[in-house]
Amino acid sequence: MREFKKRGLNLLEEKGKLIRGNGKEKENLLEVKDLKTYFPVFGGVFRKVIGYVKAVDGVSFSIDKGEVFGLVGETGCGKSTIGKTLVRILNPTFGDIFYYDKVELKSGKEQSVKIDISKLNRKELMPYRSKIQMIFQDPYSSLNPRFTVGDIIEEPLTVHRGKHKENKEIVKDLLKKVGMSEEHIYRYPHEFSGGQRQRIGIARALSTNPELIIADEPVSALDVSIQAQVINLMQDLQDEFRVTYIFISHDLSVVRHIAHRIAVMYLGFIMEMGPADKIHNNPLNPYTKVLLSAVPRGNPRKKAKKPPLRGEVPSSLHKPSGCPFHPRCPIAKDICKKEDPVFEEKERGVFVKCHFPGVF
Amino acid sequence: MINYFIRRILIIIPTFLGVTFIVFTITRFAPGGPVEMAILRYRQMQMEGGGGAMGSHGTAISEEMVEKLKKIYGFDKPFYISYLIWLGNVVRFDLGESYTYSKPVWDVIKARFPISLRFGVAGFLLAYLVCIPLGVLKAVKHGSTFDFTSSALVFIGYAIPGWVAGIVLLVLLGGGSFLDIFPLGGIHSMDYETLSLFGKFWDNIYHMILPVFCYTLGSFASLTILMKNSLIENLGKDYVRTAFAKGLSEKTVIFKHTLRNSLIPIATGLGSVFSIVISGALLIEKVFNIHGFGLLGYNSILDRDYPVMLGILVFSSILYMLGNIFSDFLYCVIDPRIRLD
Amino acid sequence: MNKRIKSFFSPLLIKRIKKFRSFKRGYYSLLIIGIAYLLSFFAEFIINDKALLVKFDGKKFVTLYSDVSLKKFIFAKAIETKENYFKYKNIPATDTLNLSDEKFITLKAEYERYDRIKKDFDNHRVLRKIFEEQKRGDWVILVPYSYGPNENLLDELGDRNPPTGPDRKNFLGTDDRGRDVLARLVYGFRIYMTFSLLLTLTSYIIGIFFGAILGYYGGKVDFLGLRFIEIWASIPFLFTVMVISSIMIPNFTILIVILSLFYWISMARYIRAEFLREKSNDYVQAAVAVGVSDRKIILSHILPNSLTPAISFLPFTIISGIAVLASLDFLGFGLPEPTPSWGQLLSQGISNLSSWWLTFSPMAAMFLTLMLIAFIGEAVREALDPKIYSRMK
Amino acid sequence: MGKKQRKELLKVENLKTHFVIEEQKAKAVDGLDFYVFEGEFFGIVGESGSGKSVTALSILRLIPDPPGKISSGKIFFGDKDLLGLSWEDMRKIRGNEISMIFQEPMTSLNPVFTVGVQIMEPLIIHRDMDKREARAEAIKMLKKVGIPSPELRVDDYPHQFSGGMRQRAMIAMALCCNPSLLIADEPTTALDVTVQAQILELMTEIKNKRKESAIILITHDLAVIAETCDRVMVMYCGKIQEVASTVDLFENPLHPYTKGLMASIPSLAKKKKRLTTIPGNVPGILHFPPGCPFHTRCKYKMPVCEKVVPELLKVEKDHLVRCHLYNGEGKNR
Repeated sequence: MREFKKRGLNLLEEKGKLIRGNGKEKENLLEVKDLKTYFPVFGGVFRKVIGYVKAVDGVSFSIDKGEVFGLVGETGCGKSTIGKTLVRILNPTFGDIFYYDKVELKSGKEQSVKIDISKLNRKELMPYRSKIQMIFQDPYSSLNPRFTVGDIIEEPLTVHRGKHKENKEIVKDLLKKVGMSEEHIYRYPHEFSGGQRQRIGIARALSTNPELIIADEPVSALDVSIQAQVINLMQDLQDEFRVTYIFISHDLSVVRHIAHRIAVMYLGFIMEMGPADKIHNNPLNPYTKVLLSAVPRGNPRKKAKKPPLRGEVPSSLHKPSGCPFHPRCPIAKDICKKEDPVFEEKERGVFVKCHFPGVF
Repeated sequence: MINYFIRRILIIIPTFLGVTFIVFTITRFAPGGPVEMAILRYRQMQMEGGGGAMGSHGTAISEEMVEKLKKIYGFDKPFYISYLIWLGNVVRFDLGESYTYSKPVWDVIKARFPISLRFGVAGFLLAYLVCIPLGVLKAVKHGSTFDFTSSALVFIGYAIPGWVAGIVLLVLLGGGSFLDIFPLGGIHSMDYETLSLFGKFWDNIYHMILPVFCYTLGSFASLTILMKNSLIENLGKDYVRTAFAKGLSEKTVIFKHTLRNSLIPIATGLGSVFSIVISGALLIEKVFNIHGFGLLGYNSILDRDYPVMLGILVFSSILYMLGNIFSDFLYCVIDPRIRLD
Repeated sequence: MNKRIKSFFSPLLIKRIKKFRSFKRGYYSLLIIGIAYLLSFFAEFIINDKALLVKFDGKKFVTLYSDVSLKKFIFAKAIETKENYFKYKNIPATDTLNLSDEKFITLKAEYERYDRIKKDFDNHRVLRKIFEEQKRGDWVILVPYSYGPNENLLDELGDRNPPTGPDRKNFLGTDDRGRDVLARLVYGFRIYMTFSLLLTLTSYIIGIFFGAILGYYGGKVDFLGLRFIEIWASIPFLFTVMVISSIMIPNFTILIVILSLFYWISMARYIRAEFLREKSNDYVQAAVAVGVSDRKIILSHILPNSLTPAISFLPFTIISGIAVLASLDFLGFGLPEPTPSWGQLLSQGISNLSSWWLTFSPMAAMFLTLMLIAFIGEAVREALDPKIYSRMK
Repeated sequence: MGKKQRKELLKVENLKTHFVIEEQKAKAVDGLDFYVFEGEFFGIVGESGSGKSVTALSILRLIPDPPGKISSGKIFFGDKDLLGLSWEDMRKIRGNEISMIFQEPMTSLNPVFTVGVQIMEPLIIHRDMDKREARAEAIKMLKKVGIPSPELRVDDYPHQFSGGMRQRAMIAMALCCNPSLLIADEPTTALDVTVQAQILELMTEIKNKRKESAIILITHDLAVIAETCDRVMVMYCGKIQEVASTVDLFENPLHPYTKGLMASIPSLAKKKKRLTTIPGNVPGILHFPPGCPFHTRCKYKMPVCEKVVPELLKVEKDHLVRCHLYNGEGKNR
């Protein structure tokens, strides 16, 4: 209790339980408020900061327990930066990341608390490092080539629980859970295929029994026939371990398949956020629509209709004024050039950042 | 980009201060400095004059005398004050006066500089002229007999430092124990002044052959291997495949597309021509008795001629840093991707 | 279970070692130089002015590394016999000394014998000769080539002035102080190799330490560190070493310290770059996300992965260590006299150009050593960083 | 499409390309037989190690040697056997009659030359243009592939282009000599979906404009094939598994691998609770299974599959499949 006292502590009056749209009681797990992650750009004779790459530029969302939250967008939209900021590999420039946690009071009662993990220092952060885990995109670079599979999966355990004899058993168990065999424990990553390595990565993420897993493009580097295996595995594990996922991907079809809610990002902003079906069937933001229509359908008789989409994603160092999408937007008006639209709830549970939602 | 180079040039200042301060401090606290040397000389003079009747220990040097000497050599003030005075003079391009030559340091250095430059640049150019084609040829003919046999040369380059080769050459060809083809050293023959114009020209070349060979040997191995590896590495790049797919001939692919890319690491080494002229040269200058920059520095250390020593330091460190900047500049010229900030 | 060692000997490394062994030239070079270096520690058994074993007055002395006990024994004996002799000579009872007195003769002979031995006991070759002359059953077992590296042979050269050329006694001749060149070469090898290995070790440790810190932490630490390195690298290195050497007479340790002060820079730069690159790999980020401590990330995650390519520099660093020591010795700023040194021989070579053996022997020794190491270097480089050479054909 | 007999532009017979990896022989392409018609948009689809890229490189004889080698086969382009041509004759075909674009437009362009210079090169060597003409033509090509203000961008270096523009420049370079066959090796894999859509559209447009010439598109993404190609070849472990017209393949896939592949892709259109999967892993290039290479993952596996490599059977007109299921006794399943 004492260690939380310093910073980022909020006691919750209402136990953190909120009533969500469909009337079901849902429990909040994570709440991100106006998160900004900037990277300074140096220049001039004295290498002063002359600007920022605003990778994440004011993003707010919240996640419920047991939910799969999909973050989707093109290269450089800041989706991976959000993931890395949430696990504090990167430090946020501004904003709050509230994590809903329970602590035991002296009286023995459990008390719900809301911790701003963006303000914690290294030591205070440690308990949350075991509660929030990450799965990385590249199954080749994300496993240390000089560690055995066993060592890789065991490392989080030793960091958070110390060295125990049972650790080996846990590791073996995890290997079986992710569909590998326990003999693999003494092998090295390079002896495995991409799909198997990604399973090892998943086992590592599960080892500390986390509540939240941030999966950063977990299937993008895999072969088509392996992608489905890994997606299924992740779904199975969610049922079994009751974890919450933030699923980051550039592939709309994959996100649509696995996620309950989707946030579409562009140039560091969330352009549209809402339930997966809603986003897919009736996107309100023109960018979402454009993105959806660009995805090949996989049906030779019904080829995708290509809406007029101009140019490519601009660099996030020199963002357009007003709405970030206006230079490419098919329905851009004058106001879009001047005013940055507010990200707000346009329908129940659907948040949009657009001056003319649903027009296109 | 301009900002980068302005910054690099500005950084010379603190670096220069740091370097000179370190060396200046060392010289100030070193035993056997010029004051002591002067006292020693004075004693020897007395010994010779006085016939040594009393023995050397007897001649005491008065305190005043020591103070006077200290004043002459500027050792009467704390070292940091002396440093500032010295620095102030350096800024006004006054490097002081040499103890041994009794001439301004600037003049001493000026006289030696062209000599070092001539040998250094000749050796350097020769190295590049030999190593780049050799490296390219070795890469193109990788695995052939030519590659294999020329590797022997490369290993000799690794195994014999240039100055050692110099001594061996002198023994072999310089009239040591065997043939007497080349001069023992120096830069001119004794009768240089009496020679005809062509005679003078040939005399210069004649004296340069062995030393320049040794200079070249110094960077021979690493440069050749660098060139070879760089070219081989670039031959495996995707753009080479594209070039072939366009229907370019192998010659064009290698000499137009790949060579320029693989020269990038080589070019960065060009900047070191500045410092090679100075630091790498000392040993060869000593072997061939060339009174250049390196030998001047060496003798100044032996003689505790601090003004000359520091003067050389000023030059060599500035040239080193300029050389690095020059390397960066070349890097930018060859590789359009590089935008230094 | 040492995890560090286990992780170092991963199958990858074993594969690389196998690959290295497949480059015969480099592999045999490693064997030769390794065995030669190992043997050089037993050089005293082969080339040495000290005897292997001395039997004297029925006692046996092991004199290979130190003949102090023999010396003590001889001196004690010498003093004893001298005392006895003088005591007897000066006995007041007898007015006139009877020169044919048997006891007197024995005592005198004893005294003279020990006095003779005492005078030349340092030179075990002479000692052997004396023993043979005296025919008292004493003997000396010499090593096969019984000239020491620092032993002055002026007496034995007779009227020849050093440097003398190679002959049947001194295979590679003597240097300008009448010392055996072969002995100096062999002991020089030991000193040069040890020096260079230690120099490489210290500069690697310092370089890896600084490089790892700069590369891992980046930002301001990196910026300041780089400025410092820049200043340090701008100091003309040979020049400064000479300045320092001219101030304090350097010994082995001081020279290593001074040289490592400059030698670490290139390693630090290299390791820094490796760390910067390696750090961006996801496995490091994964370790950060899990909360592994910095120390552990640096030591057990990044370092083993960035060290392998650094090893390919090792042979070439050793080469340059040997070359630098030789050049410092050559200039007279290296190891102090009378340390056996190749560079010092070369500097004698240039002052005595007609004594070709003074140049050729150290040159050949250096050439062989450096060449073998270069072969090793070539093989290591090929094994660690294989350059795939392919052509479109 | 056309019922009448079309002319074969490219005919590959029993192509085998091997690689030597760690002293082992990897059969990257193992006995390939296929043809491409004039004016066709032909797709090759497969996962990593299926040999699709090696096939493309073999056609242009751009297999790096060592470690690779085309060990046997014939590749007829028109009436010439490409594998029998001299290096010099082959050179005249590359970039002129057959050209190629690659997956990574960043590394595939030479960083030290301007885009213009690189587009001009094939024009100068194959069309005997002088520099001025070639430059004018290069600008024209850049305009054709949709690069804004090409007069200025022609002097830019590749790194000044965005990913999509680089790929456009690559296409311009490949098309400038008006080749009759364009091979595109994963041209959109490194690009974002929106840019991918643009590039695919550009390629379809090009194909429609140039009736006589063909395009071979290599990709791992079946959906991209559906979007563009007329006919598809599915590869697995260096062998052709199924060849059919795109519509046929998507509506009536025969090979268990093709079926599995299609079922395992999450669809944007219809949401499934769970994806169907192909069990097991894609075999590494050194560990291709004997017999039918897919038998280790196939749910219809029969004993014969482990030993005998099935023939490429003609099941329907223009629909070929390599599977024991369609061979004699298995046919009724």
